[in-house]
Amino acid sequence: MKKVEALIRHFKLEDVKEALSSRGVRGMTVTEVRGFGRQKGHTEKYRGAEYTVDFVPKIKIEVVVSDGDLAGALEAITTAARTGQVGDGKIFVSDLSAVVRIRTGETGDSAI
Amino acid sequence: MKKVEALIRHFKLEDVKEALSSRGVRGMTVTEVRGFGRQKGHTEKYRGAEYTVDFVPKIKIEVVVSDGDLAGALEAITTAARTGQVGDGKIFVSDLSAVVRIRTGETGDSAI
Amino acid sequence: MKKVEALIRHFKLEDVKEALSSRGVRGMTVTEVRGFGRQKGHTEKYRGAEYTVDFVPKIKIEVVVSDGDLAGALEAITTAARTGQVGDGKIFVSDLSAVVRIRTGETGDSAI
Amino acid sequence: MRNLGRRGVFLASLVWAALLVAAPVVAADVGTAAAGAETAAAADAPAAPAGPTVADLKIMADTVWVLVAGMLVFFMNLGFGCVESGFCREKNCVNILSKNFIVFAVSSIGFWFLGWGLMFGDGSGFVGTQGLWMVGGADNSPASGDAYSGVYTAINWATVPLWAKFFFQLVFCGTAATIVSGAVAERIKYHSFIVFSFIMAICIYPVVGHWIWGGGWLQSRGFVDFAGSTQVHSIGGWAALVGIIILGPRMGKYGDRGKVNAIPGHNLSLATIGCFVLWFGWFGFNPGSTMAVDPGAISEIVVTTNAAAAAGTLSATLVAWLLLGKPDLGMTLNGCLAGLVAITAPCAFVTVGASVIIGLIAGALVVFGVLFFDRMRCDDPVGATSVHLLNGVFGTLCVGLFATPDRIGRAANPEASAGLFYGGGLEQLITQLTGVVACAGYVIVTTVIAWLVLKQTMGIRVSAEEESQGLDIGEHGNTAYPNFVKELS
Amino acid sequence: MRNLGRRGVFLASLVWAALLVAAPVVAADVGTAAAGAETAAAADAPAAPAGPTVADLKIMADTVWVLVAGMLVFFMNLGFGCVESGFCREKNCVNILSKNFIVFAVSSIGFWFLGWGLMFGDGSGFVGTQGLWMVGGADNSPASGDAYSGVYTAINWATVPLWAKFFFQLVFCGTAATIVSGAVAERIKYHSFIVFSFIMAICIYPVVGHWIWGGGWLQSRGFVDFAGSTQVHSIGGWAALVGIIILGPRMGKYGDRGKVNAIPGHNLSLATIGCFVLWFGWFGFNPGSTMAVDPGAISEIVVTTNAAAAAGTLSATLVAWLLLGKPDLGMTLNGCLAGLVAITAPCAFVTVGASVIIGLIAGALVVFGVLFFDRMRCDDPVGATSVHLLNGVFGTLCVGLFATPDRIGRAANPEASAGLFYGGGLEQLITQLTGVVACAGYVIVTTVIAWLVLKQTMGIRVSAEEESQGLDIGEHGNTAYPNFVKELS
Amino acid sequence: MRNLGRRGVFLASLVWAALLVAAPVVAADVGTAAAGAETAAAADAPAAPAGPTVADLKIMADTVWVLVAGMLVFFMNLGFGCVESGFCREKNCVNILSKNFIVFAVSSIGFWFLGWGLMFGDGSGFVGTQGLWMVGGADNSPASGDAYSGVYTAINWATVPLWAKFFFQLVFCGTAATIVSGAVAERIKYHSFIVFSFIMAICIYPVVGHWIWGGGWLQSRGFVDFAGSTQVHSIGGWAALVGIIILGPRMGKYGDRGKVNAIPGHNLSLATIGCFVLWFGWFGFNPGSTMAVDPGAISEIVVTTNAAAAAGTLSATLVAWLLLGKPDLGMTLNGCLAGLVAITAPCAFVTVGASVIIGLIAGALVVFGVLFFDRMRCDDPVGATSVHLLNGVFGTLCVGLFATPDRIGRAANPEASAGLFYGGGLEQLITQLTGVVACAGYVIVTTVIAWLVLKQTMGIRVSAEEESQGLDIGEHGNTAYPNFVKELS
Ligand SMILES: Nc1ncnc2c1ncn2[C@@H]1O[C@H](COP(=O)(O)OP(=O)(O)O)[C@@H](O)[C@H]1O
Ligand SMILES: Nc1ncnc2c1ncn2[C@@H]1O[C@H](COP(=O)(O)OP(=O)(O)O)[C@@H](O)[C@H]1O
Ligand SMILES: Nc1ncnc2c1ncn2[C@@H]1O[C@H](COP(=O)(O)OP(=O)(O)O)[C@@H](O)[C@H]1O
Repeated sequence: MKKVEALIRHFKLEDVKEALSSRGVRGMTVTEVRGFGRQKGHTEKYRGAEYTVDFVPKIKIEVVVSDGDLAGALEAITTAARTGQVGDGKIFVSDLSAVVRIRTGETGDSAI
Repeated sequence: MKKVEALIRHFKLEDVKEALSSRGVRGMTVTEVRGFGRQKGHTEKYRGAEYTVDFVPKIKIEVVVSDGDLAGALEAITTAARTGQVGDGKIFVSDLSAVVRIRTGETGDSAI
Repeated sequence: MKKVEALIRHFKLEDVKEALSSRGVRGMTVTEVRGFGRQKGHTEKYRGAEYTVDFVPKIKIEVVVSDGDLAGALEAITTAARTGQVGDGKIFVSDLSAVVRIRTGETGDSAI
Repeated sequence: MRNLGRRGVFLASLVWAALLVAAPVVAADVGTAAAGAETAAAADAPAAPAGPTVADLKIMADTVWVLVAGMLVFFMNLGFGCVESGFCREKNCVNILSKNFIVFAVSSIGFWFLGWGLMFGDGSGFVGTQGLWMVGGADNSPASGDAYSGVYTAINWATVPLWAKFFFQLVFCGTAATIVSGAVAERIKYHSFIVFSFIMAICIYPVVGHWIWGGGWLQSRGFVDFAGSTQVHSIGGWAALVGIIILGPRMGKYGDRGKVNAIPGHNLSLATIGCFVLWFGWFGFNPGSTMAVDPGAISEIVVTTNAAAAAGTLSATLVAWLLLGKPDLGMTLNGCLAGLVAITAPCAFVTVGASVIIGLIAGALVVFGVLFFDRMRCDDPVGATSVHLLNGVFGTLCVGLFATPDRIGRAANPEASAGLFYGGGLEQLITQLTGVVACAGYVIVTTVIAWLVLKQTMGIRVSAEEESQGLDIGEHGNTAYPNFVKELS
Repeated sequence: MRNLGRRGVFLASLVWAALLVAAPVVAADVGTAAAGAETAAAADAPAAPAGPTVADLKIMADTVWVLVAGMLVFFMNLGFGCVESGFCREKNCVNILSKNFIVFAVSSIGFWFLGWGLMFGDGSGFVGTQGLWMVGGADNSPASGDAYSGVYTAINWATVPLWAKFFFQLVFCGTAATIVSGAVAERIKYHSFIVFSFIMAICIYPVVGHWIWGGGWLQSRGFVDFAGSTQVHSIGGWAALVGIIILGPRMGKYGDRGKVNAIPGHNLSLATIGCFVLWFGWFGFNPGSTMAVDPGAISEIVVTTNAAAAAGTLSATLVAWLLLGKPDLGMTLNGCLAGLVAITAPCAFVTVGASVIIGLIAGALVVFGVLFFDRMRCDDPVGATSVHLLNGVFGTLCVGLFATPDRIGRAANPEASAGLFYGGGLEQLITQLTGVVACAGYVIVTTVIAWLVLKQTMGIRVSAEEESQGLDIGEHGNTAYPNFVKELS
Repeated sequence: MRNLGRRGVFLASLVWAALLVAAPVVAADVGTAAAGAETAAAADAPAAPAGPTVADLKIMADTVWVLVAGMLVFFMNLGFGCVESGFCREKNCVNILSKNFIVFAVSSIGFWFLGWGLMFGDGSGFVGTQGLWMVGGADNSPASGDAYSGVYTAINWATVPLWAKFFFQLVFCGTAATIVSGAVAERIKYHSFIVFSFIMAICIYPVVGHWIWGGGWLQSRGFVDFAGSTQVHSIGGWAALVGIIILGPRMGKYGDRGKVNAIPGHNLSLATIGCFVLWFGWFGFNPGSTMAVDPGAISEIVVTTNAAAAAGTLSATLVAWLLLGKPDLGMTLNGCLAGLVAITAPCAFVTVGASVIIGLIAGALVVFGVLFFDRMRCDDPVGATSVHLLNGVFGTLCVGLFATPDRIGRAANPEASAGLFYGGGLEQLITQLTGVVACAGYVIVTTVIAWLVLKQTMGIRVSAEEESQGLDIGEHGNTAYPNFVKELS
């Protein structure tokens, strides 16, 4: 099983969710994060003093898929989250050694 | 060393923490996340327009344990977090190649 | 490629960002988390009833680097985040099997 | 669900139709009655260019004062809304705001419809029986005293028009109902609360009101409650306490072996704003209760009110600091309110020095009260019982302790006498105690019935699941701060 | 950027220099005019120790009342600020707060500079032409009626000093401009909004004001709008509607096939606070519009105002509950405001019973209004059109429906007659309708021109990118709740 | 910890016992004194039915006005609380709210206990020496002028009861102390701040007050400060500045090489609410300072006050826009307050035109002030020095610049003359300057001593660790928005 972590733009979350769902992904976890990268932050003013907000708001999606579904998930995310502008985000894939569904105790692919 | 990531319900955090502590786990990291899965979200109304909140609030716990402690940790979490209702959550386990304690520079199991 | 996850103190974020940048790291992702560990929380009072806040606010940094940059990144973080007091945090390193840049579809080291 | 919807719409249409039919009737009805009531004033209007008389000017001054004071008391609704929502959790915030908003609307309609009549209509010592409906009785206010002719005799001493009297009394009634809101928060069903408030406004508050201010038996015996420590605060407090006990504590509030878990409110800025607003509004509540511009009295009452609030603030802070180790802001705020509640009954009858002492004691009382009620497992999220009930009772008794001989005349009650510490003996104290007990009895009995009937019929407590998820989603389908959606859009 | 900065500073210096040169002139100018206006009052001052006359006392009472009522209306700016920012998203919060804060400053200067003169200066039936600039015309207020000599004849019935009249009228003007703010929120450019507000205060509001309250043609025909359902609310509403249409909806508000997406506001506590403050402020708005302490009238108006607000609250809650399945807090709040807007024109002319009915209808209207405007794809984030426009029109017509024969005299307009339901026939209703249409026409035409000119010149809508990121960063370089930075420092 | 607790409780019992013993004595004491003071008023009460005289009616009107104005000023505490907590970080929010809440309680007790006596008691040109304790001197107010007999002669011109005078003066004293709160925020120890406030209320504010309003030497020389640009604002400002310097800047505020780091406040909605409330409250502050219903004067003062606020708002926004590139909301708010502070001294003496100019200058001043103080490394989280100190001084001087010959009479000070721009020459300007310098000197010296003594004894600054974690947990054991716990329960 693979864990796919994708950092995407806020307003792409809905699209990415749809794209994944349409490929049969039935679960995912979302976190609000801040990203630092090629996309620049912005400068704010507060009572005359300037400060730079380097970290821009991003959404992190974590999806666990069976090895066979990996390619599809990657394509779904890449397509749905792309705008072509700097800051579209990254996808990171890693291996999982075990998955457990708490409710039933099931493990492995059937727990996803 | 293994990283155990568990997605659980908010009100189970205390129980899970206790269960892990009682098995000797001395550290963990918690994040507020939103989950999408079999458990359905709810519909809210705002000035006559309906909108669905698909993502339900969940808690993500990350615990790093030595290989030997893995089984115990898994059991602790599974038992403490279970209600039997849809939405109890998942556990994902992965391998770590290194662990460092920043304060001392220790690495490996002793850094956990 | 390696994923480096570091749990650090809030006020060290700026230093760690600088240290990593100066070593050529061009991206990272930051999350606000709560940590439980040797560093103790504090007790709050609310209308006569006491309650303990066990989880202290921490910052999680995730940085993906090529295998060659790992050592440098670890050193940068360890040095910049250290105060010597309990609660300085941990670093966890894991392997990634794939990285994709959404904007361009690039994969592997060039996507970082 | 769909069927329910359809039935709902049908029901609505019915209600609506009924209203539209009833409406012109009502309007006509009231038209006549009020027209009668207004004739004097209306007749004045053309005469105005010819210049008002000195008597007219007094009426003008008194009316402005009563109305402005009433507005300040109205504004206390905002204060209660902020304090109560600030002291509750985010997941129930919409629910509390909704309750506190609608409760004044409910009181306004209920007190107009029947409450006023029961409270001030001429009748027996127990309840008013004349001019009951829609403030529709004969009345030639602002004529006062001997010149008055009408059915609201008990309040004929005030030289202001009928609607000014009504408005000032209405905002007090609204306050009593609001007190309950905070105490039963985070678990009560929205519609049951609405119905309960209606009952409060229509037949609980006004009956006691008749006894105390409407010429009833307590007033005849010399019971004195200048601005409502009993009439407003302890009544609200008893109703709240009964509600608390019948509802039971919030899930997770009390653990095994007497453990009390803290359930911190979500927003202390909101609570602090609310408390300032209440303090501000109290400057209408107490001095306004003169219902006339008596310069010496209103000036002194402003100062006694303020002094008790200040003393209560300081003493609660100090006691909490010493007792709990840190100066808890929640206790500071409750201390302020405690001082205000305690000075409400005696504000016109005591010296500024005495009001400082009353405030000091009230501030300490409230801290112990919060701890006490928690030990009794009476789960009161905002401390309404400690603030309004405990100090309402204490304040009422203070009249019997601290009233000075020269100031008790302001009660305009020949039976009233000075307090124990000012040479008046125990008499007034005993009268005050009688009043406290009698009102408690009536309110406890009626609210037990009301709550139990509601429990049996529509239910009063939300499901455990809803309570855990928060009432905002369950009862209202809203969230107060929908930040996740927001970020995404 | 740097160049821009330098140019900016240069520009600033210029503006500044101009101001400093102009200033003493202005001051001198005004000094003379106002000195004239003040002579009476100043002359009174030394005489005061000798004791005021009864006539003086009436002026004193009226002045206190008018000023206090005006302050309450001023305070409504806070109410609007809270309601509007609460109903908008966090990312635009600074922008909305800024708009609502500056709009009253702009109105203050604009209405003083020219608006007052156009509105109340003697002149034609269409607009004032005398004493135009800086309230600088001759005026011997508080002398009133026949004793009055000056150029602001239309308002000579009020026995208060000129500046009291000015202040009370100013706060009304400010309110009209504020209404627009909410409707065009989350997409309008800050500086264009400022300019638009200036135009409103200088030449849209005052002209209609002249027709209705300044002795203009509508007033002569017997059109009656006691406290401004048309003058303030529907004018603001029309300007808002035109703005909404020309600006277009917010990105993402409307989907394909008629889909309406919810864009929840970020803070319902704020919105609720705001609504309470508005309700409170309305006690200045309506009863204060007597501009004199007529005890019977102001007392009754306080009660009609309150009754309509309460009824609107209840009816909107009920209708939303039945129609949408849950008692939406946003609808409850809008219902309250709807009741208040609807009672604004008829508040002095109707019975309390009728005001309950007006409120009930208004509360239902606003719920359907919100759904209707959404279906029309008029994107109004705060419901300003449903509240102020729809109910402003409805309230104005209510005078023609519910005014009673004995109360219509309070309009002090010999042409005005009782409403349809009280035996007055259709006459007054038709007059009211004429007024509604005429004002709508004028405001629509002038604001279309204003918005289009602004669109061509400075642009009125922010870029799509800025809209998506939020106007706070784009327009102001601020964020309302900079929590991430905060946590880090 | 446990031991401490036990000791604490012991201490508390002691304090408590002492209080309870002292209390009746105090009460008795005050009882007598106040009873004396009240005899006139109390005696009036029974006579009231016989109808008030014209003189009584003036007292009634004046009393209502003074009390309502005082309540508005009281309400400014909420404004300050919101502005200051909004401009600070979340982690210090409970601390700031606590300080701003308790400071008025402290002032209330302190000013009653001794402050009033020192300020208004008859005595030398430097300080009052009679009727010092607990407002306990002889006084037959509301008798005024020649009819007055008592020991508070300096304020015998006001025809209101003693307690009305006291209340109005008290709320001013409270304001001065509150100003300090914001400037020293985010690093001062809670209990040291409480003690400092007590010192302010008891012996710093009242002494200067004696000079300016209590018949002291500055008043005798013709120094004029209508509503307190110096008496309230610059005094508070100097005390704040001294506090800032002695405390030092917050950790992380200033970097190397003159770098100024922004430390954004946590909630601009709160700050905006606060600023609206202050604007509202100022309508009590300035016009109320007539302490009598002089219709011409109070109407004009309402308008000058409002005009300066509006002009300050606009000019600060514009200057910030040009200077910093964007219209910073924080600067807009500060500009409004700057205009209000600047018009406070001259509000009764200048034309509306002049007040616009004063506001425009004040708004610009405050922007440069904020930048200037930051360059001086005076770390003032809320801009109190720029708003209150800078513009307090500027406003005081404006009397010497803009006062018109016909209005300066309102000062009721025969030595006062018109300003430079209105033909009065330099005389008044020099007097004003003298006053500014003298008050600055006294306040700087006394507060340096006070702060240093506090520093040596109880310490004034929290530990670096506590500062970094936030004062809420360290000082209060609370958090303002405990959202994590909340989510979990
Ligand atoms: N090396 C990295 N490690 C972790 N996260 C990264 C890394 N590089 C980028 N990110 C994340 O991806 C987001 C987008 O990256 P950015 O460089 O701005 O644009 P792009 O993806 O178009 O190259 C960043 O905001 C950050 O959250
Ligand atoms: N494939 C997945 N990848 C990542 N997270 C998942 C996945 N499936 C479920 N989750 C997480 O687990 C939570 C619970 O899953 P859900 O399907 O609702 O119930 P259950 O665990 O009882 O099957 C989800 O809210 C989500 O956070
Ligand atoms: N076993 C663990 N698994 C996951 N996170 C951990 C673990 N141990 C510690 N942490 C994280 O590291 C932080 C610091 O750990 P702590 O034990 O307090 O201090 P130190 O790093 O100095 O030993 C914790 O707050 C927690 O977020």
